[in-house]
Amino acid sequence: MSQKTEPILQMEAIEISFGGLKALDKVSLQVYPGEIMAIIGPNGAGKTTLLNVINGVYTPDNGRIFFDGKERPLKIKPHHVAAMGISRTFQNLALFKGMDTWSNIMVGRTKKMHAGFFSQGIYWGMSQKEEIEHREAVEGIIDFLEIENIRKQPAGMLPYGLQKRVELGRALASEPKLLLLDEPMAGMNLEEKEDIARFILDANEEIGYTIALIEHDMGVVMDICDRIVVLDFGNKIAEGTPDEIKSNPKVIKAYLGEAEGGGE
Amino acid sequence: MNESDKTFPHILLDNAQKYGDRRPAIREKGYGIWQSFTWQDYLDQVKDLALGLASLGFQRGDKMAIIGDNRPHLYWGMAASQCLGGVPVPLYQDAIEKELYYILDHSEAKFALAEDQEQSDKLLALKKEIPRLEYIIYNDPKGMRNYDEPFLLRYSHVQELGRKFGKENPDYFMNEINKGRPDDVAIICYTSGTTGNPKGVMLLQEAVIEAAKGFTGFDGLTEDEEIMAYLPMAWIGDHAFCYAQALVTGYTINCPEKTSTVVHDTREIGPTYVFAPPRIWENWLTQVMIKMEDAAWIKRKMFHFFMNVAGKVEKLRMGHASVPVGLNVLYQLGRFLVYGPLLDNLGMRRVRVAYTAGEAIGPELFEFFRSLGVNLKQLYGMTESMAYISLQKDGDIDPETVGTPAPGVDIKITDRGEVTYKGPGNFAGYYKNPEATKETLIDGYIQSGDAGYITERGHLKIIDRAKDVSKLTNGTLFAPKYIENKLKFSPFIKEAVAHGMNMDYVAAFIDIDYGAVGNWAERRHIAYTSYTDLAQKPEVYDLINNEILRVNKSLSQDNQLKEAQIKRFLLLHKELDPDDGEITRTRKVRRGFVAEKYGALIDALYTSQESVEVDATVTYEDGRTATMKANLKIENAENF
Amino acid sequence: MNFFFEVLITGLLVGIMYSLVALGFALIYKASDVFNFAQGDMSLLAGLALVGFLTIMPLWLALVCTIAVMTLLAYATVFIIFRPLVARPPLILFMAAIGLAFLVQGIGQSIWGTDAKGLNIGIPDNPIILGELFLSSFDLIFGVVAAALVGGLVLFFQKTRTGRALRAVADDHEAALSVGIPLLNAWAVTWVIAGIVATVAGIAWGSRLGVQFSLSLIALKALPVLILGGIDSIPGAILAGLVVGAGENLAEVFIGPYVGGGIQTFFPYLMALLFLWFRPYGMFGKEIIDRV
Amino acid sequence: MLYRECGNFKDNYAKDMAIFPIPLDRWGLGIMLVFAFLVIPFTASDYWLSSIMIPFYCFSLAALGLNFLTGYAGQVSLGHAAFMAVGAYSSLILYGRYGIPLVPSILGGGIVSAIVGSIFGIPSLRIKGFYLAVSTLAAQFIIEWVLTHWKWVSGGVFGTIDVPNLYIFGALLDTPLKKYYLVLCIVALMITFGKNLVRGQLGRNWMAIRDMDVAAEIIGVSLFRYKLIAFAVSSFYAGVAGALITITYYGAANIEEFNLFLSFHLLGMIIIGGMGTILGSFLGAGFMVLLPIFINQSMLTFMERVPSNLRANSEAIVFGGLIVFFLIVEPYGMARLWHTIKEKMRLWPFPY
Repeated sequence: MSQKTEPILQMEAIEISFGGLKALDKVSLQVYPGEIMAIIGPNGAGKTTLLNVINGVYTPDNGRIFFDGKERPLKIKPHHVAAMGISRTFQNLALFKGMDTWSNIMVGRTKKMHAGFFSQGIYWGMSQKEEIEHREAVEGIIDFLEIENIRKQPAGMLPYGLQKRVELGRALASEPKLLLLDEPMAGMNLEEKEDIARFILDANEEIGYTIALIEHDMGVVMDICDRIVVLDFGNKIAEGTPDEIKSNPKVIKAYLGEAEGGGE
Repeated sequence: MNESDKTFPHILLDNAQKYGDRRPAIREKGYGIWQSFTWQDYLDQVKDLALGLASLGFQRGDKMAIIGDNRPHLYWGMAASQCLGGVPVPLYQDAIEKELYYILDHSEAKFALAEDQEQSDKLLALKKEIPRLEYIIYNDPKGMRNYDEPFLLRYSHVQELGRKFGKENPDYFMNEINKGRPDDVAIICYTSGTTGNPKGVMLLQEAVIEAAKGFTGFDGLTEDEEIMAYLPMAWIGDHAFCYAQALVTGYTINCPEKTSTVVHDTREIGPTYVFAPPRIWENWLTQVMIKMEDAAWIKRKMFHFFMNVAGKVEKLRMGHASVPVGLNVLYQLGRFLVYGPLLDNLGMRRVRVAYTAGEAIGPELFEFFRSLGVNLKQLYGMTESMAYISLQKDGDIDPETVGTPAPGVDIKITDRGEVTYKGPGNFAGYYKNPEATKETLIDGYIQSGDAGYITERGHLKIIDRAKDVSKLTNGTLFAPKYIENKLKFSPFIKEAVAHGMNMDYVAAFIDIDYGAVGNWAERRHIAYTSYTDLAQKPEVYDLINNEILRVNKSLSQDNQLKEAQIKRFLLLHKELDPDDGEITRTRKVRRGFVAEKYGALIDALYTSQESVEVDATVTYEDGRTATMKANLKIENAENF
Repeated sequence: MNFFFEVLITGLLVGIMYSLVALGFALIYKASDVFNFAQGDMSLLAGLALVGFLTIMPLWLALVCTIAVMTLLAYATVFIIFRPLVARPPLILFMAAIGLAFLVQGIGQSIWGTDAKGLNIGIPDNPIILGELFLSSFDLIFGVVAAALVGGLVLFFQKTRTGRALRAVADDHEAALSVGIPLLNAWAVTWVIAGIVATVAGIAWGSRLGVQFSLSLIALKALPVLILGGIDSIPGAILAGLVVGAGENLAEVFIGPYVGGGIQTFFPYLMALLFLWFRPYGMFGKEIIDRV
Repeated sequence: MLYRECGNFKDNYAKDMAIFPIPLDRWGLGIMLVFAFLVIPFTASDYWLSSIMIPFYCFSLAALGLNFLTGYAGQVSLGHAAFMAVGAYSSLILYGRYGIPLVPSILGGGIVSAIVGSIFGIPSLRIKGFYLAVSTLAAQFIIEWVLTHWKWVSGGVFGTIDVPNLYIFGALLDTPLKKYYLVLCIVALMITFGKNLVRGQLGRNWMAIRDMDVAAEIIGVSLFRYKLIAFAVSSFYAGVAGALITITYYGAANIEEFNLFLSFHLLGMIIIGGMGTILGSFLGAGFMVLLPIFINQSMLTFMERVPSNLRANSEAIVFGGLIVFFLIVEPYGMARLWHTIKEKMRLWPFPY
């Protein structure tokens, strides 16, 4: 977490509205290389919208986005964003259910595979070499996430927690410069949460990934994140280290109503 | 160099020269495929590691503790320490800190080789109390990035050091190997023993090599064998089969990916040579039975029909009688429909030789696998003999005995009926324990502690531990283990403890097999919350009672033992657990301990009480303890 | 200019028929997410049944019996085919509807025969002269009937309890379930209504072209209408029907001669495709925002 | 039961990723190939060769094409028969009018079809589901219209081109046997090619789009590119199939053979055979080719007194009924049934 370095992702005054409703109102934020940053906020605060803007799923009405030192057009195809080096997991399970685990992860490497159409059709030369090469990389991820025993099982049949893990694997497979995780621990039990937290930390510390994540479990967020950005009703209300956030009156106020209602 | 002067490092050099990169020495399932290491790889790995150890100050005679699941790197660690004239001391990977402490301290290990973070953590926790332990080397770096202890080194880093050291000292490796003598200690294996502290069995290079040669010559093993390395490395059996014999014969060992994938990985490899203690064979049988119970009605019928056929055929074969044509036709059909596919699923279709050892095996269990067509044989061995005492010859199989003395072994039965033996694999003594050595090794003969006799066919028959064999008050011979093994043939019974020494009748504790009985209960819609709850269900008692009837019936056919039928039994509220000291890590019942701990239960078995309350302490995996209260039913079983 | 209006009005009157068929699609789609490819075959079945019944009974009874057949079909379809398919992907439901189309057509023709039959329920087909325009009385009458049916349906959905319940189901299956509306029954009622709509369409087209296999193809005419209107929009279906009817008639007459004729078969599709490019969800269809 | 997998281990990825990693499957395939290349040609009658086997292979190929698009990439097409027609007409134009050799003409027909297919696939980038289905229906009508109304296409006679004498490498392709081999060779090669495509990155990207298109695009799969490739490959296969069946079976390119109902039948083939599997294309095509024959035979032999109406419509009823049946009971079709049987055999005698 070195604030002095250039941010890998910089968003300036992003605005987007749906049907007159402002989902994001002049939100600016930076993600620095090598950090784990959390985006938190009550439901409907615009967290997922923010990720969708980063991914190019939504085109913001206003603002500027810089990635990896270059300005990026606001309207952009999501797969071009992926090619720039941003990868992502989803709030609701978004695995390719009809494919097995390793194929799912393999799809994550699609931007790195270049064998031509005919080469693939005859499965000779470059295509075979490439398949094997990337299979090796995928096996590395399978080993990293400890999902060896489900390697060849259809993803749709896996229990929820494992599906989330495979999804993380799929995102890691592209070796992204920035990894976006949308509620990676939603709906998990304590043990599964601990596992995922460990993988996130390992990915950050051992492999050196930059990670921005949305998460509701404050305990986990405070434990593993270097920096936190708080959104409320489409506005950024706070930003800082976990300790700063904990004592920020605005954050406490935004969360108080929720906390009394039993959280999310 | 003279054959008989060779040590394992020499044999490794020979293999590397003979097979080079042409034959795999070790495979390890990893990253989805079987990563293969040739004999040349084996040597290179060992060399780099050995030189690395040398650069860290490993001296001749130093001990290196080795702990972890079966991994090529750990086998290489054994070879590397032997290259430097050191002694590997393998440890059980599931041992708790207290046990590890004793062995690490007693063996004076200077180096420790750990598989991964889990094992390293255990060693690190003990490091403060064992200052003699200088370096801990770990193989799998996962999760180790935040460890900055200077004495904690990564395996590949040590090899790096070794390559550098090798460049500076090009002859060092060969010189050290050539300093090796056949009477060097090759390994110290700690036996868990059913009483007292573990004892360090010192085995010399020549003993280990000769025993291995004895084995491979006996069964005509070749370099083409495939074997699974999945049993604890600290167990003498694994050392004999996956290290010693593999080096001597040049065959390939295969390390499964994880403990949980052994079954699957075994099926892939299809080993030709299998070695397992009875409890593993039992597990396999239980798996077969559970799955068949879930099969469709017609498949189940077919299975039982053909198993019946196979049983008949096997009885005839064992008695060297000819099989009638009709039965043979059925057997061949069964081979296509049942035995073949079953063995294929178990990964045993290619098995040429299979051994069971470490414990007596129930005859029914033994015959089950033989009748399927597995060449399963019994061998009798001990750590003190490099697992080499007696073996069953092909075509001379008797389920009740452990075969004839192995080549070069002399067996004598003492007046008290104890088996003693002298053979090439005999040990050199217990490490730092001359008294125990003196007690065990008398005139070159090892006192086995087992009661047994030689049958008229010349086979050795083991009855039980000598100290356990006793009589009932009516004078009937009481051999608890014999009865227990019969009980354990049932897929529903995991462990059993028979009582009867100087008593009027035989009574038993039964440990149900949680998996098998749980499955059985679920299919009958019997709800249960825990092991204890399940064990106390009346339906489960009925189930087990049936199994006991079967055993009683079988006992009633033996003139010597028919008075020793089980009269009363109870189902224990917990599984006997090595962590609680009730059984050893090799799952032998520690009778004295059990008798003491469950005295009240035993007493109740010899009254007419219908139940007994128990107040038991259990140790959790993290070391915490808790007390539970349970009311255990006692039931009577019919005798024949 | 008069000629133009004649063509236009003829087109519009045909268009009302399209609207009718498209309405059947839209109703079922809205209620059960099924893109009912069998809508045309239902019209065929209704026509076949009516012709069959007319040979042995008076018109009113034949109509009652025909509607009974359609009701039976609706219930059988919902409870035999679509009940096991609840919650399957829309693509699967669509394919099931294709299967249903073959079934309905095969069964209908097995019972009442494959040969073309005339259908005359006594509606005169005389030329009517309105000012300087020549129109068919038959077309006009059916135009009025169709318009009345459409109006009736709108009232039914707006004003009656059942209608409102059906709309609730259409809007949110789960919410409807939670307030106690049995989903499958609601579907079945919708299918019955679609069956009645199909019957009217079947009579209209059958009287004109004869009751025969090609009647089932009017469904294909209705598809571009649906696209233009938006699959799930009832007003869209009505409006688009008119646009398509008028458009194809005008195109055939004014453009056809220059390109070789016969463009009526695909001109509506071309219109729909062009339109789709600019509005992927039709005139009134709901835009679906991809949520991830 | 028959499977013997013990000892079949892989020590490198090339072996692990082979097309048929299980030895018995390789044997099975070998036997099938021997059957197709050596046994059938010399035992089957000319009627069987030309009226059953050839259409079976051609429809398999067309169904496979549709399967790429629908079963793998998840895009429906109701205009696939028209793409077959494009292949048929254009290959005959290439061969008959421009004198291009036979095999290149056939492939050329496929390429023209692929281009046309891609054009009609463009809407798939904007629209989904039924909207897309309807727009492919437009392809069917527009292509039908073009082929019947543009004189240039048929060279005078509306909508029909007769197949001239066919020469391949100078030899006259006259007997059913020779035609059988031509079809079989092309089909076998294209099936292999297709199998490799679907088990590689292209196939994975298609399935990703099918299963969750938004996620696929965010992960890096270009929907534009892969949907268009799906349309192109799919139409190419359909086009070649159309060309082959025309020159070896129909004898003339006639739009009537490629009407909307064939499009539905192709869809039915992959539903009944199995969506998203190569095998399913064969099973479905085989089923659809044999079904009418089977129905006719059984009606004639067993049920003399079946009403003629029912006889005429039984095919539609059985076809429609089976589509519904498979969708309800086994949405992945006969191929999945086969797969289930295979898995049972592998586990035999265990249930799991």
